[in-house]
Amino acid sequence: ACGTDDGGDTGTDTGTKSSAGKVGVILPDTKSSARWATADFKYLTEAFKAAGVEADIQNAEGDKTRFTTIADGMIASGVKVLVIVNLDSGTGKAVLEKAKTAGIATIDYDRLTLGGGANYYVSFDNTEVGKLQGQGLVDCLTEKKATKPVVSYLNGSPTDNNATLFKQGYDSVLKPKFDAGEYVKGPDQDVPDWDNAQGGTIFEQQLTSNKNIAGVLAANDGLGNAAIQVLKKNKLNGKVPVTGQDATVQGLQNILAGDQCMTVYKAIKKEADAAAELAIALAKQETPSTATKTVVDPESKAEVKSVLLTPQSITAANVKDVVTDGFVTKEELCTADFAEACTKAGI
Amino acid sequence: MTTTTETAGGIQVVKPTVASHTRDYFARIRGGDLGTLPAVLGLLVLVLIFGTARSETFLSALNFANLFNQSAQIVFIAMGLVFVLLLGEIDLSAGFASGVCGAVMAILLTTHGLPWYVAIPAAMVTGVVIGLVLGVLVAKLGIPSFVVTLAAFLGFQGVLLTLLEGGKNISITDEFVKALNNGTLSVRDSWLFAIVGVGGFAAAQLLRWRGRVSRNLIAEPLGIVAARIAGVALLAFSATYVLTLERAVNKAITSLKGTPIVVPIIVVFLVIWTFVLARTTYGRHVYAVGGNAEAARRAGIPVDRIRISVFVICSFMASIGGILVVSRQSSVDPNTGGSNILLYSVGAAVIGGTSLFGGKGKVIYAVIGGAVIIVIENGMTLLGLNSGVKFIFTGLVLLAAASVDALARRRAAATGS
Amino acid sequence: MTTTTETAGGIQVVKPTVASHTRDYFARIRGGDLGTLPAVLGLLVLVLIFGTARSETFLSALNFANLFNQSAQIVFIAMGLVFVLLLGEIDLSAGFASGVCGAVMAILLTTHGLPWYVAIPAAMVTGVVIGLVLGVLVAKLGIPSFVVTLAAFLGFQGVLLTLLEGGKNISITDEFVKALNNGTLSVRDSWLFAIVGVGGFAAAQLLRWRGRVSRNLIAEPLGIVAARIAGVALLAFSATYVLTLERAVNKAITSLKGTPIVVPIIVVFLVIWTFVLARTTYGRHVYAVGGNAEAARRAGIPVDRIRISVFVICSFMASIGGILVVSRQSSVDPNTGGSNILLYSVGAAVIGGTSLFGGKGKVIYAVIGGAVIIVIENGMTLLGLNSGVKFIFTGLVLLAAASVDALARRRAAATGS
Amino acid sequence: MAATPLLELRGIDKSFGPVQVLHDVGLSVYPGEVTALVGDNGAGKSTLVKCISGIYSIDAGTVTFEGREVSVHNPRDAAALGIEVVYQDLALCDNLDIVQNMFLGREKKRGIVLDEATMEEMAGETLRSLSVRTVKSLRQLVSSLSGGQRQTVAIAKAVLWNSRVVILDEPTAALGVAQTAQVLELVRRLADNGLGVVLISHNMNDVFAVSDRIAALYLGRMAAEVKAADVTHSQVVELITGGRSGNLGLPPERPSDFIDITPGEVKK
Amino acid sequence: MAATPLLELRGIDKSFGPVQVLHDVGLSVYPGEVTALVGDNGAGKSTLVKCISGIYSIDAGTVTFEGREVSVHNPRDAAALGIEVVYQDLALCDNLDIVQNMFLGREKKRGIVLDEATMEEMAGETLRSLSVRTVKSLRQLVSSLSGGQRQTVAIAKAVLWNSRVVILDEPTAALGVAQTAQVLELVRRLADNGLGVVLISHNMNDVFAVSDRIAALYLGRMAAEVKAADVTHSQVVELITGGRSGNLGLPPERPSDFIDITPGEVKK
Ligand SMILES: Nc1ncnc2c1ncn2[C@@H]1O[C@H](COP(=O)(O)OP(=O)(O)OP(=O)(O)O)[C@@H](O)[C@H]1O
Ligand SMILES: Nc1ncnc2c1ncn2[C@@H]1O[C@H](COP(=O)(O)OP(=O)(O)OP(=O)(O)O)[C@@H](O)[C@H]1O
Ligand SMILES: O[C@@H]1[C@@H](O)[C@H](O)OC[C@H]1O
Ligand SMILES: [Mg+2]
Ligand SMILES: [Mg+2]
Repeated sequence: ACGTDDGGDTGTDTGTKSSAGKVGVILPDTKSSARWATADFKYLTEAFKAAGVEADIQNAEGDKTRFTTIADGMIASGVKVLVIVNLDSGTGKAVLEKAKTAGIATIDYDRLTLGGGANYYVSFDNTEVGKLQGQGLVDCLTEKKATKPVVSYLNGSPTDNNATLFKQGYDSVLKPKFDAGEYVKGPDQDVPDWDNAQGGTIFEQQLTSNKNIAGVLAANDGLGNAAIQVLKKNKLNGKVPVTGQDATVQGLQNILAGDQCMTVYKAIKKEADAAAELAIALAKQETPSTATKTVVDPESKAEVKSVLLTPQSITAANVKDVVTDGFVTKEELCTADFAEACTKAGI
Repeated sequence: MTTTTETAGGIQVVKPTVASHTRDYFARIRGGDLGTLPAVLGLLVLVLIFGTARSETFLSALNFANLFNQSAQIVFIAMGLVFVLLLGEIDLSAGFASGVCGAVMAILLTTHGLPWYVAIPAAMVTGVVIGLVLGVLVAKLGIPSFVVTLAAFLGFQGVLLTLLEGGKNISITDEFVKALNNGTLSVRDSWLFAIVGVGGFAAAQLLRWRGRVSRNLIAEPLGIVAARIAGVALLAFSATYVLTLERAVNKAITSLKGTPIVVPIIVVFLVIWTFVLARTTYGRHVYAVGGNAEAARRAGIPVDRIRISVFVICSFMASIGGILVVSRQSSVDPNTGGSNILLYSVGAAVIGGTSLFGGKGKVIYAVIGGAVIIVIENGMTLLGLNSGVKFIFTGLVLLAAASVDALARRRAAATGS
Repeated sequence: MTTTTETAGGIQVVKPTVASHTRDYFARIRGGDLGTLPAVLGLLVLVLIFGTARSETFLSALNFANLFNQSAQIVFIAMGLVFVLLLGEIDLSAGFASGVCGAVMAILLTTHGLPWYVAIPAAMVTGVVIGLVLGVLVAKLGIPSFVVTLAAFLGFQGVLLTLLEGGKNISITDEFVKALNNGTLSVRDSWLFAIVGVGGFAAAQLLRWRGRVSRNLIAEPLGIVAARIAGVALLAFSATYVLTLERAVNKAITSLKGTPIVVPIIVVFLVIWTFVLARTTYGRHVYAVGGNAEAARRAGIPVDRIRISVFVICSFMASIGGILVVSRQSSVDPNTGGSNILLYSVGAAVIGGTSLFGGKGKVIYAVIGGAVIIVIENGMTLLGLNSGVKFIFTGLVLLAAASVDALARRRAAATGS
Repeated sequence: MAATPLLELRGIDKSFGPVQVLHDVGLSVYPGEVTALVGDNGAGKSTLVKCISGIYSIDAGTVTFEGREVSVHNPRDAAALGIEVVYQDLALCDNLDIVQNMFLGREKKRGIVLDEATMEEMAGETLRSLSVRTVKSLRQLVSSLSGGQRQTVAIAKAVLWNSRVVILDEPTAALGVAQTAQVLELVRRLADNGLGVVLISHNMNDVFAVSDRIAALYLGRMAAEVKAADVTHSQVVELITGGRSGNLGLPPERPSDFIDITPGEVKK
Repeated sequence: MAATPLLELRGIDKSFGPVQVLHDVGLSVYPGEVTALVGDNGAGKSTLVKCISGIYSIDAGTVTFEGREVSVHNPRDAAALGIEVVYQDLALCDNLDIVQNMFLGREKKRGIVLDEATMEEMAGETLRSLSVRTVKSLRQLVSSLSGGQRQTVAIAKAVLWNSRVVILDEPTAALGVAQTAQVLELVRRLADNGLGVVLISHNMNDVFAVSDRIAALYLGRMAAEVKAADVTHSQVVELITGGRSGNLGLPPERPSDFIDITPGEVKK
């Protein structure tokens, strides 16, 4: 089972020496989402390899001290471009400053470092992700013709800035409904570290204290699955819509089984390719042309040149898009249990 | 006035009566020899607090049943840790070991499509092998267990990530495995289990009592034995009564009643390990090594082998904890067994009354301590506080529960025993 | 043949010579009395491994300097933990305590715009107060420190979240604070510091030696004292030499040389606490309580007060660790002091040679153990492995470093001392 | 000798949980005298000592020191009164060396710095006076000392201070011939200097050699307090093993809560 | 008596780090005889015992058991040979009760279950034979026992088994008068049953009362091994304190590595 896949290989120094300098990439963790280790790592590695640029891609395992230590090491080993996904803006900023004094170009990947002043920013719009989740839940509830449904929140980690942004997004869709009395606001709790097991217990307690919960806004697929298991125990799966994010195999399977209402697919390959393209240009000391948009850093009010990609809402109707995109393969998704559902979904 | 009786080799002693026995019991309590009493008291206080704050939900049959499923992983890891702690050692890796074993099971079930009767034993064997390696490093190489298991804590985290190909979640669909920590016994089986359990307990108690009386050894008065059996019966039957009430969230959709399947699983292991510690040579030797390793060595006890064995038991129990948590989540992820699982498990054992310095502890302590921890988690979550406040409250409530214990035990120190 | 000398109250002993002293030293080593030697050996092995694998980067002046900044938090928490461990207690909350203190400083600096000379002392006071509360709960209420500090571990996590209003992070801009764990001394000051440091060490050693000789007490031969001073001087001066080399990545943009400011900070605390433990009544009593609390109590030592004090020292040192990590990250967030910080810090103390059972340990052990941990972290990240493999390797390397120690000490057991 | 006792216990009761170990025990210690406290194994001698020195709290009874009723809650209180004890379970810190143990709790200082040199000198002198011949170094850890050496350190530790009452619980149990003689001489010398000395011993020769008074405990009860000159060897042994000897000792009828657990004797 | 010793040590050396504690020590233990091992505090008696029982490894020398050279690496090996030891530092498990301690490592079982009843009976009988009068219950934890009671438990533990050699390191140090008599009687009885017995004691009366041979250690060297009948009390005391007595003992010229650390004596 151990990965002979790309993701599982040791030695990530890719590519042969070329005129381009070395690129360092720091990913945040493996706990918040499977994407960092399975998708981002893979696509970035491939992109740099294809371009023949040497890249050092590491994961900080959610540890800010280690995040800084990795940055120190990359700077010491002479990278020309540093790409980071910050764990929080504070450490991110410290690292960006250090890189800047060492004359290294910087790119914020996926998460914007507030006040950090990176040269470029590549991401999906995280508030938009939240909006899609909120809207997806509304659609499912409408489809179920729910009247005055109680909606509970299973938010992401209180220490993850993205979780805050996601919440802003879905709140912007759902709060008006609560205020209008169309929906009833149920329990609203954070899940420390995005921990799925804890998420399960928290949701079980939400359900115990509010038996009428009719919709669950779960911040990602892992938490969604945790909620679904509790619903299953109470035979409520499929009856209570649950959201998700990341289009993981688990999430997509839950959608195929009818237990999950939707997930948000972030075409990570595009994000990774865009970041790699930018980084390679910078490493070759060229001026990149892809960053056409700008984002205003809310803290420093500075404009950061950006590549912004749009996330896509996935429901049973368009699961196949994810497969077509190559993000998950048919083999991993359509195992024996799901073969029938796959065919039905046209995969 | 008092009746003496000759026993064991002619040492004369007073024959205890129910009255004298009760008197002695309270004298012991006053003297500070409290056993699990303080932890049980702490538990009662907690139930009172949460029961008042959230009476309809916290005290509902549904929530009562949930407690067992929620506590399974911690209780199993804590039961195993009791053995390690009895030797004054520590196993920081037990949490992630349970994750690794759970992942092994999930991978065999899902990726390799093997049946549960292959996957579950494989997970257990993984636990045993892990324990063997840890134990050998500690006992034979003499590296402090804190360091060995810290290294293992890191290493297993990596193994788990690697098994999950960098961070995927693996879902399981096997109904047998899913039932382990989600399913319930039928109402009939629930009562059967309670009756057999209580009957077994009564038989064991009475046989032991008769054995001592017939050998003319000091035995507890029969009244005390009977009272104890009655207490256990009351507890078991009233719990079974509550658990066999209808507790479905939406009674229109489904019916949910019966003792959670995980209850007999916990009880079986509790009984086995209690028996092993109290009634076998091996258990005796574990206490001896924990109390005074040098004395044990001089008595010819194979100290190294005992040391290795407790790590094996600990990792084995962690593997069962892992199987149960994967069952509950129907999936495994890189954080399974991480977060606070380990600290909570050690905390459970310690709150129950196990000493971190070795030599003192029982398996039941882990169950009671685990109950304290889970009741706090469960109750706090029902209150629906925001994260920061919840953490603070959890800390305070834990402290409160522990102070009941500490204050009760303080008398012990004062009277010098 | 041998010259005897009368000393202290007329007990006659052999006057040691350089030769006999060296002979005894090796006999002690063979006998297993190794002090920090194994940890230092482990460190050398690590440097060798990483130095070979990544010679240009790992052995660069820049990386050498980085090591100090990277280790600051762990080393400070570990130094404080040594005191708690000396009593056989534990402080699981030290990591988050450092986070809370760091947050207090950051909030005062940023949110309230106060100057550093208010914010830093406030953080330290916060540490002291935290320690006081923990200590009183342990010593006066008698709750096991594992439970108290587990509760605090949870509670402080909540306090940190609440201070940071549910998950914000607070950046600091104060240049003084940022310099603490980012800045360097000028080249002149670097040398000055080295010279004053070595001079002070030499003076202390020689004064002590003269004191004993003049009282006609057994003293080490002067040659040994001189050798020790020379060793320290060599170490200090060569380190200073490397640290004053130009190490800027891009020399065109900036220049970077000089001893990191954090080095004198570490050295000052190391010296102070070493002095306190070795040369004051208080230190003596800490060892006594850790070695045999009952004996200490019978000797009239205020055991409770000592117990409280070590928690105060521990949390105080954690507060400095917190200040330094906030300085390094220029920000504080809800996870500052979380993750593996605590386990690593305890690991540092234990790897250095501190016993978890109390009575044995020195502050320098924390520094050496901290160096082991950080060299592993630093070296592993330079290897650029992926997460899973990196965790596994980190565990293995930690184990390897610890086995050097264990194998060296094993002789001790064999010869029975 | 002196009319008023330096230390006087009255009606001391002490239980551990359900087990009562001391029943209404009284004891008087006079200045300038050696009082021998004798009794069978498990009679309660060490428990009584620990009650005096504040290690155990007493359940009932009074302690009078120089005529004043005092309450001793911990060993510090006892030390403050000038009561110094050598415990049977020596209670040394194994992780400290000989000098460190001897000065534990009363370290000599110069400013805030420990004055190791002075302590080492004083420790050496005291040990020499106790005929210690075999310690290799005053800086040896007590964990590596022989049984007798440990006992000597414990004794030396207690006599270094100017105290009013010294209590020694079987101080010579592990000592060699010469060392035993020295300690007995020391005991006598302490009394001659006006201190009140309590000596617990199972060795009747030693008891009669140095003591002025003998107090015999029997199953947790004070059987008799007598002048050493007034009794014989065998009378004391009878008091120890049977609680009475002729008209000395406990009354023949046993108290109602008295349980004889002597093995193999007559059963009721 | 018997011509071949049951247990024989030759040329035993033992150092702790730089400190050599035993120098070329020899000792013979004959079946049916009590060999008294005497010596000053710190002479090395307990160290020698621990070398025999495999607690310490020896640096040089041989151990012969029934004429066969054996190597004893740990206490299990010693027990397998039939060597049973009562250590001076009693080494009991404080967290276990009296019965549990007495049967530690050799529990009686029925099937896989401990046979508590049988063990309790046997423990009671053994204790009774040792004049134990004051233990409240055989299920009392040994941590709550008095010094003498603990020592009795340790002795009882060692004599429960059928062994060939019994070594007792100061077994009566903490015992009362009656108990001491019982233990000495036991020692004699063991020897009369054909066992080899080694008794360490500082009490010359006890030594002469029961022993057939006397071996005197002086500063880690075997000063003399003699028949008890051939020497007097005072000769033995001289051997203990000075290493020689008349033509017995160590030669007057001291070995070159010999350092006299006797306090206050002549300095070179
Ligand atoms: N903590 C305790 N709990 C229960 N019983 C105890 C405790 N401490 C002592 N005892 C019992 O109290 C009795 C008296 O013990 P103590 O140590 O005072 O005897 P002693 O006279 O000093 O005997 P010895 O001569 O053997 O030293 C003993 O029977 C002992 O078992
Ligand atoms: N682990 C050790 N390290 C260093 N020295 C030791 C160690 N163990 C014992 N010694 C020394 O060895 C010598 C012999 O000790 P041992 O315990 O054998 O004496 P002993 O003859 O039994 O004395 P006693 O009559 O006091 O019991 C003593 O001087 C002691 O200090
Ligand atoms: O994709 C999500 C990522 O953006 C967030 O930071 O962590 C959780 C993930 O699910
Ligand atoms: Mg006593
Ligand atoms: Mg000895």
